[in-house]
Amino acid sequence: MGYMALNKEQIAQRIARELKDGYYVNLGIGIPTLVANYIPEGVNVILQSENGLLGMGPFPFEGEEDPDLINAGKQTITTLPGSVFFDSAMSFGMIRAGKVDLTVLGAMEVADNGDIANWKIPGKMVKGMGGAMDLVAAAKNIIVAMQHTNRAGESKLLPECTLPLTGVRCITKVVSDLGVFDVTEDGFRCIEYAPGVTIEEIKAKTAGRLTIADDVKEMTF
Amino acid sequence: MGYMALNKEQIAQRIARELKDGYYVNLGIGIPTLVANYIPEGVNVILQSENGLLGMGPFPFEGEEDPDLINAGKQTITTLPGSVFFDSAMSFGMIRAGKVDLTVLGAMEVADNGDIANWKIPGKMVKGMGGAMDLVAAAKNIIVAMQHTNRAGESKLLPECTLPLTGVRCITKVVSDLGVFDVTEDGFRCIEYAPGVTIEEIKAKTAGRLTIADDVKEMTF
Amino acid sequence: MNKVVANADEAIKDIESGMTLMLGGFGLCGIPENCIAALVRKGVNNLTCISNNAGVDDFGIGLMLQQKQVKKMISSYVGENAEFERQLLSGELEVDLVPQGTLATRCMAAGYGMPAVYLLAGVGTEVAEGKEVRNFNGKDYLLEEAFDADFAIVKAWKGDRLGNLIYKDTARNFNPMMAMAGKITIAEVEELVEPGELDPNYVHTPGIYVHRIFQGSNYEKRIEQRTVRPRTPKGA
Amino acid sequence: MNKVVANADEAIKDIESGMTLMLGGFGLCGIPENCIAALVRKGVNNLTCISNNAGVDDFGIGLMLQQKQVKKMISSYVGENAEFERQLLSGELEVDLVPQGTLATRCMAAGYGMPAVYLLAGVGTEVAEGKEVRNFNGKDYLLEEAFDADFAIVKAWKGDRLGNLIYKDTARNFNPMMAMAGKITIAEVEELVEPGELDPNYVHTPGIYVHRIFQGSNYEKRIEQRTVRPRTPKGA
Repeated sequence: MGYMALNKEQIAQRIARELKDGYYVNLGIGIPTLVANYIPEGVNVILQSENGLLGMGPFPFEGEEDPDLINAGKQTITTLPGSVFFDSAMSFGMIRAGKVDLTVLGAMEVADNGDIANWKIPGKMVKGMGGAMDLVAAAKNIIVAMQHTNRAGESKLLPECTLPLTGVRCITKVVSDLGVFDVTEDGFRCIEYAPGVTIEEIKAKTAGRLTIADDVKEMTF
Repeated sequence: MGYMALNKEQIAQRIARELKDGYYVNLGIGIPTLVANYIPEGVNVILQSENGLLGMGPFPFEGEEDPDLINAGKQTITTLPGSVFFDSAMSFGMIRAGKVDLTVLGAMEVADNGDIANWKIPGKMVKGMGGAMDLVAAAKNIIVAMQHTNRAGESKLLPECTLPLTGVRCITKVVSDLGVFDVTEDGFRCIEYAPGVTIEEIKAKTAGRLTIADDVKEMTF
Repeated sequence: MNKVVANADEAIKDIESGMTLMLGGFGLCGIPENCIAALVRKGVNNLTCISNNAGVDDFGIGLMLQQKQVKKMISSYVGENAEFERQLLSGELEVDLVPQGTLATRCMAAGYGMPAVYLLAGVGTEVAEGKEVRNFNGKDYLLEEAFDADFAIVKAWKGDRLGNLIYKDTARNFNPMMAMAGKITIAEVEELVEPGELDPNYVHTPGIYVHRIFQGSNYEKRIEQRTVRPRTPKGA
Repeated sequence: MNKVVANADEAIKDIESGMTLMLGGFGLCGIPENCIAALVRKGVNNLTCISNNAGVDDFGIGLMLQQKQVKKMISSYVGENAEFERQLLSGELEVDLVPQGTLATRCMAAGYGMPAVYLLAGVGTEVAEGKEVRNFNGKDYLLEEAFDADFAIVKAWKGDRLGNLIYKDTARNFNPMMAMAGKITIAEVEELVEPGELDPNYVHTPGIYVHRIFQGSNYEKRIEQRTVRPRTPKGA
């Protein structure tokens, strides 16, 4: 009966369907980066990398890596015709001013009111928030790519985040390995479920408030 | 015996002696602009024009005027090797951040506490302050080039400005047609007098508090 | 992604009476001549215009003043314009005079998503009236709010289809900050080029800020103060 | 006017223990390698370093951490550095984590003479603790103060004797804002040129901000994440 859940590539593929022609998009590190591989035909988007680039291109061919040309994940990349470099102040200026249409990022936890936590595990991890707090504070449209549960099988879609917050009431959508969830006033609303995943499983694995859309449907690939 | 007062060129010439090698200097419209003609030998200064240029050069040769290359007085100018263009926000950013070493500007009135008024005559003149308020608010070293008295012979070096202020307690020196005056806690201190001008005349024509420096001397040209 | 429109009339077609516009330029240098002409043709009025200057009597924003299209000017310097002075003294026109650096920074603040910043200029003067004064490290500053403009209209030297812009010499002035600050930004350029023709290291305004772009025509680029120096006599 | 010094050791000669330094770069991209090496040689300590990242264990600011020269890091992201984490958890090192855009803007504020600005990032999070929150137009913002650094140390691609700088690609990052923000700014460049060789329209950092400049040597420019794509097989 199909898959039991989406793999990372499929999560990225599903998120890519949210891209609209003409969008400026910031893709975070991890699964979000994979979204660039699934941009639909005929949809032209411009990728913003918050270290100072609009118009991020693919990875370079071997031997053509340039240490002066990296993305926010510190990966070697390339430019495209029409790319532009700028400094970090302007980069976050355009983010804060709402010029970036869509931000995709990972999360450790999300809450049913739109809160997100993805930068700190007290006493364990002290890497820092990087640009995530700026992005979630300012972007109009924030999609979270994440696993629905942690390794212990506990829900990461919560009534309230337990970890220190990255941003409050900011995320608009979650795409997990189990389905797609809009963040609404009534909490998470399941609008699609992964092939082979049941609504019952989603209900069981979602700790936050959850509603099921009337027209909920199975995701197709 | 000699002149009775300095002409505009001489005021500019005297101010030019205040320039030090390596200074970044902003010269206002009018007499201050003339200062550029008297920069002493061996003193290299870089002129800032607040509309977006460091390294202002002389006027262009006839036929070589470029409408895209003007100074803050809207005059056609030229660049020099090492000149840089920038936008108005950066231009005033560098002014506010104290990067400009010396500002020379004109005034309608100055007060013995360092106040200056040069932008508005209520009911009569509504041209605006341009960049003057930013310059006087931020510059460390502000020299005013002005006539000592108005057409009616009344002092423009006052105990208190009567016109709307451009800036408070900001000017450091006044060079008028009658002499050179430091602005001190005790008001104007005359450190030089123009050839042929008497201390008595300066006293008579200075309404603000005035002291005469012990080593006051006649200006030479 | 193609932001190119045919001309100034198309670029400004949805600018309506009563709106707030930012217009780039310093004096007559780097002003959006084509869009100003189109605004005069369209005849919208009751405009609030944020622009460092108000043009001269028969050029630049002066052309809009002649047609009484401007309700309020927000500027740092409005000399060189007799019609402006007449309308102001007669009460037909409102004016908000703002220190030049504050004007530039309030545009920049909008483009950088900063609702307000603290600035030095005008402390202790009538510019400070009604404004919050706050002391930082022993110095007083005024709280200055970001501008909020419906449209920003800028003039660049070159631009590409994606809206990337470069400016020439001191024609840059207020244009980059205003380009960043408009809810909708219109750029007119002297030369429209293909993406990839502008060096990505030297673009002044990234295209993300620009919504519409067109190649202007018949630029007059009038000089306000033609100042020259004599040539050294040849063969002397 | 000549701001050229012989090398990194001369450029940093008056940097003393206990000072606050800004160091440009994002990850290992665009970092002032020569000056970092000179700071390690000089052995100053108790430094407060404002830098987006803290290098890796054996490169960048990591080299200063190894020598325990840093008392406090002000950064947005300090992963990729085990020694950093060890010193932090053991209490040897203080860290102030600042959202990346806020970090950039607090540098910019210093360079623009703005003592404080209101920014969105971190509202409602622990970053907001102890900070003034203020509502503008229905949204909450944090009051963020400009940084105050004794020295800013930046790396540029090319520079001239007057201190004018240009940066290459994403090696620009924090360098321009920090260059503007230091009380004294030191620039190391890959290529030192004569005034007039840089196009005045495309200089990123005007020389007025730069006090000392030198041509660096032996740049390693280490890559943190070498990512490539396969070449299409030739003649396939």
